[in-house]
Amino acid sequence: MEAHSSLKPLVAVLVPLLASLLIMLSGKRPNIRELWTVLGSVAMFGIVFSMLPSALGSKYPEIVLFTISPGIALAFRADTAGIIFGLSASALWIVTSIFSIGYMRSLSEEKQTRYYTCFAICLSSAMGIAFAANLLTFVIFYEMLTIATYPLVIHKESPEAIQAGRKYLAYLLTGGLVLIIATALTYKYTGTLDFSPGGFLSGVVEQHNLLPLFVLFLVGLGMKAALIPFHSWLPTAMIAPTPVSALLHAVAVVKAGVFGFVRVIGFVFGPTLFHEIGAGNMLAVMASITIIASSLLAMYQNNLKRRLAYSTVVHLGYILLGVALLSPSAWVGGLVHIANHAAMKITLFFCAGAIYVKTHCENISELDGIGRQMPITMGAFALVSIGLVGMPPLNGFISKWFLGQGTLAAGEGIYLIVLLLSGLLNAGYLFPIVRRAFFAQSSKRTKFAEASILMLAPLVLTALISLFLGLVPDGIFHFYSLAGNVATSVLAGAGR
Amino acid sequence: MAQLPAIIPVSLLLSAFVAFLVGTFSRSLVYPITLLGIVTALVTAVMGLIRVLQDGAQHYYFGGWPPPLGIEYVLDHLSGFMTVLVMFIALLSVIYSRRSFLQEVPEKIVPLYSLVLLMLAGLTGIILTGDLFNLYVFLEIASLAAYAIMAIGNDKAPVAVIRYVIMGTIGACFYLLGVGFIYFATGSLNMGDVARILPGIYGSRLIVVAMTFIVIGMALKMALFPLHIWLPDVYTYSPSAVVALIAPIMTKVGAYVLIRMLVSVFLPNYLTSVLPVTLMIGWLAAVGIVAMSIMAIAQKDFRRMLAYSSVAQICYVALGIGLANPFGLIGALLHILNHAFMKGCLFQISGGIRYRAGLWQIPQFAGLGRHMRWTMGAFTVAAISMVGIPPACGFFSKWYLVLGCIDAGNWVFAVVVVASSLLNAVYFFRVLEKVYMVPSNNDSTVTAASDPPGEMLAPILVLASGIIILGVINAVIVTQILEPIVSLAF
Amino acid sequence: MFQVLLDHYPYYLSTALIVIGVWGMLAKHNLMKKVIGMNIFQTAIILLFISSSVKFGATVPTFDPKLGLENTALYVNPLPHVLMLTAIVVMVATNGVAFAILLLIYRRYRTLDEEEILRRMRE
Amino acid sequence: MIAKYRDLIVSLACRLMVPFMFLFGFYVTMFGHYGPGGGFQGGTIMASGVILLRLSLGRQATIKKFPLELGHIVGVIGLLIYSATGLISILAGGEYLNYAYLPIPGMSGAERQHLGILFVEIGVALGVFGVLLSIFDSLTKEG
Repeated sequence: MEAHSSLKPLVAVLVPLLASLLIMLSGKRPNIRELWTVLGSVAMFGIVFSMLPSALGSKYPEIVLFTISPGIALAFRADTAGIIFGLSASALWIVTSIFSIGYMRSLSEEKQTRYYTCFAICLSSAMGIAFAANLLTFVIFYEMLTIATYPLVIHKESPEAIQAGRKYLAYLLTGGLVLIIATALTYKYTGTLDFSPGGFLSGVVEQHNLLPLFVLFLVGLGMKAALIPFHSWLPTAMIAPTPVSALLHAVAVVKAGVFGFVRVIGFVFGPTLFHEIGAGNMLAVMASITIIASSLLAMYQNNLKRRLAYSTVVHLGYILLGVALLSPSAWVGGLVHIANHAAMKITLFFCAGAIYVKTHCENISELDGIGRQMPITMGAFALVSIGLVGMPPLNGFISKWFLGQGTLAAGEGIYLIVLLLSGLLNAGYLFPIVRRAFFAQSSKRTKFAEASILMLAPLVLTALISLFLGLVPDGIFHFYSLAGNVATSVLAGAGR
Repeated sequence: MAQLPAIIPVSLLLSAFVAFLVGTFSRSLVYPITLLGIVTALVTAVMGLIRVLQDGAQHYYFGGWPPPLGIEYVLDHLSGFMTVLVMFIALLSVIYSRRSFLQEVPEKIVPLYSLVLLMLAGLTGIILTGDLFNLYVFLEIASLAAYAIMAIGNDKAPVAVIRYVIMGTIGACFYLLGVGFIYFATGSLNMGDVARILPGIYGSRLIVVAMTFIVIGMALKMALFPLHIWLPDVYTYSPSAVVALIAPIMTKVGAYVLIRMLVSVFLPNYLTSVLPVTLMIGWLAAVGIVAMSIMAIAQKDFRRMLAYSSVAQICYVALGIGLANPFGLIGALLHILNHAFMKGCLFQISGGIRYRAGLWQIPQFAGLGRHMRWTMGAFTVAAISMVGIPPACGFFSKWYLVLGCIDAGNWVFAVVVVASSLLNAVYFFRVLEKVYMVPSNNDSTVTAASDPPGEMLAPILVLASGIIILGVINAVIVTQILEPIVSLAF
Repeated sequence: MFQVLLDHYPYYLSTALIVIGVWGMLAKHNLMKKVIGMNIFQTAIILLFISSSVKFGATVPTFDPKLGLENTALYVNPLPHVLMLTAIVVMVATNGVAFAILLLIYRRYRTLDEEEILRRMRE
Repeated sequence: MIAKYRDLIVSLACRLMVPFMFLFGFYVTMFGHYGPGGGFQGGTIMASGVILLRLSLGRQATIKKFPLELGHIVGVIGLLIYSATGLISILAGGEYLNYAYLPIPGMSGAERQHLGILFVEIGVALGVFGVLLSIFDSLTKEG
């Protein structure tokens, strides 16, 4: 692993922060305010994208700022794993900000300045999480993300929203605090917190101390990753405006939890140690339970966004399963799925948002026949549903293919069955929506048009990205090569 | 330059007398004199701290008599750190206080400011002195001045304060008894001298008794649970600017004395080998953190909520002391600093709300976020810091405390420190929800409210930004100032 | 046994006074009595200090040409006395503040009974 | 609040005693560094003289000779004398209250120390006198 000093990772964190400041200052002029949002997102994407070539060449841009605790510096390093997360989040922020403008204007929501400001801070924290070079930096941004998301969750300011906000805080703050204990404990055992591929715990710590430590990490990160039984805040938080659910609750926040698992397993414990203490099986079993149980739960949801939320929980389970299995292709599958699922799920949420803006319908039972009135929206929805189920030619197929290979490579065929079963279940909760939209007769509804171009374009774009990533898995963003890179560096000599 | 340790308290003392004398003739001159005295002391304190960082501890012999005969003032890392902190907070609070006093108690400005100066002289004296009995005298000077300025409140203030007087006097007398026993055992009152003699007579029962008395006395002064009962009433009923001045620093100085006793008089070795008093402090603090946080949740009165929260936070400091290991002590010292900023900010905000809207009941705060933007922005920062979210400074003191708990292998303490963050979150987010989410019921007091005048807003904002800055630069403070203190002790 | 008691009687007396003082401060309902208890407490501590430095057959610790400086046993240790002088001043000041506050309370509530005052404060 | 005590013997005796109390107070103050005594004690004795007058002759009769502000002002002046003595020795290059540095011409260090302590004692005496008097006055103020 080579590293060279570069300001880029820091800039990636600071750009959205600066954008948030500018947004706050230009709160009175909506056009300028939203210009800053878009500019910020484009700038951030540009910076992250410019780090891609060096990351592919395994030359990581790195910057060490100042010490924040004796022996631990605030440091950023854009390694391959970080680039996967950072790239998917920053690319999708562009489309989400455009969608947000359309969404917020159509609904003429209040307090838009606060909304855009917090959104930008969230993205800044997400970048911090992606590029954190050690566990403490990671924790700091992890906590910031929790707090910055809170105003977005309670954006509606209705009693239910406040209630949801309380639940959100209760879960995520607890998670963060457990994570702090776990971090402190790691620091005590090793005296260092720097991420290094293959882990830094092995050989330093007595074996019997490690499983409790991992359980602490599991609780701390599992809260954010919405692992069952810590998942219930996510459906509740769907009361937030749809763009928030789209970017944060499908990409930035929950993926931060999952990404934390990647960091902890690959860069703190190290695969060998992780397997030896039996944590791999534990996590894999939990992930499987999460996949199956929340697929079943998703079927019972009538509220569209809640159903999508449960679907998110399912797919987070996929990623965790891949990470827990510790075989190279499972890691590739899991990491690629971070990006793939992001592109797909954000499309579905955009569709839900577009429908809500036009019809004010939130429930699936009210969607009869809407496909004929909003053909493009629902077309995208249908296309992406196929991808989520795991069928070609969408990117969902790619990640599932690697995951499946990974289960076999790890010699744990049982998880292949879980994957296949959940594919069926995915179909079971997504296709009925499509069927209703296109084939059921609407009884009462008047004519609706498609949503405005500001909303339509992003969702079509993300659907096309999903398709593109399915056809050319290594195109433009090189997610496949990146994931392969991570898998080889982490699992070198340790893979099963 | 060698005079630095003396100039700090003397300039305050002198300006207290001058302010009083001039105040009898011209009331408007009192405030500038007060400000001048405090700025002089602050500048001297900063210079002193810089000098300590460069050259190490400074010793100053009063009247030219070297110890153990004379009274010695010691400006080392610990006292330099504390004086700068106390004077900085005092400066901001005094700037803040003018408008508030003019509104709440206009006719008592002259004695009020003289007493404030006298109290600050007492506090800096406590911090700087290297003599056990001199410390008692300054402790009482500071306390008496504090009693007097706190009693100038509404009708309920004197009743609250008389309890403080009684509890505080018990505390001071216990301290005096403890000092007496140390004197009987060692024949000296100089801290350095006593620390040299004590290890030879660790077995003596007198020392055990002295230690117990001093710890109990200081626990009373710093309002350590369960000896905190005087505090909530006092903080609730006193004039808001007075509380904004006293709450951040008064109890901290009690904690400082405890740390000073453990670090430079009894030495940690004694605590671990002879009398595990720190463990007792730690457990009391742990119970206190949880109990007082829950009490804070139960309060409707904003000031009272902050008061209970103060007790809980001082228990963090006590917990750090109780851990008696390097990380724990760093956590305690850092929390003294951080909490002074946070509570100073919060009490000033509460005073600002009272100044503009005349409100202190949380349910009436609905909708204030719209009308007092900057104030409430600062409140958000302070609240986030209290909960312990990075990059605000509250996170870092908790981080060191957790490290200390884990070092000590005490899981209960670690869980308490962490879980109490959640309790803090409950009572602060409750207010935040009220302020920002709940629409105002068109109450005229709320809709007419606006940010307090610049003179009051500026200190609030300085403290709020200080909270973030302290969080970012905490490592500098820890490595430059706190680690030398800790390395002396352990 | 009896001799030990006799030898140390000032300590037992001052301990008894301390206990009385604390009891007065904690158990009495009348605020004035609490302050008096505080006084007793402080006085007891002063007595304790002073009695510890009693030295029979010695004189005031100012230089006396007739006694000279050779034999320090002829002078009393001045330190406890000086300290207690300061403590007395502190005590006087504390009393002054306490009485002033009591006056404030009395003018506002017309009573010094703690229960009664607390009852009225709650109203 | 305090009225004249209606007994001739008492008031006369008090009036007779007070000058002597002042004198004794002054003596105790000045003698402080030769024997038992000093500023605290002397100031207290002097203050008790005024308080005795206030109690026996009533507030109204004494307020002309000893006005209510007297306590504050004398007290502060006393404390200022004390602090100034200390400050002068700082300015002259010594430690606070190191009288050997007092800039008094034609004296040896020991003599300066001798004199310096006297200044401080006088300051303390005035301070204690003023403070005790003002405590008494503010406690007996008509409410």
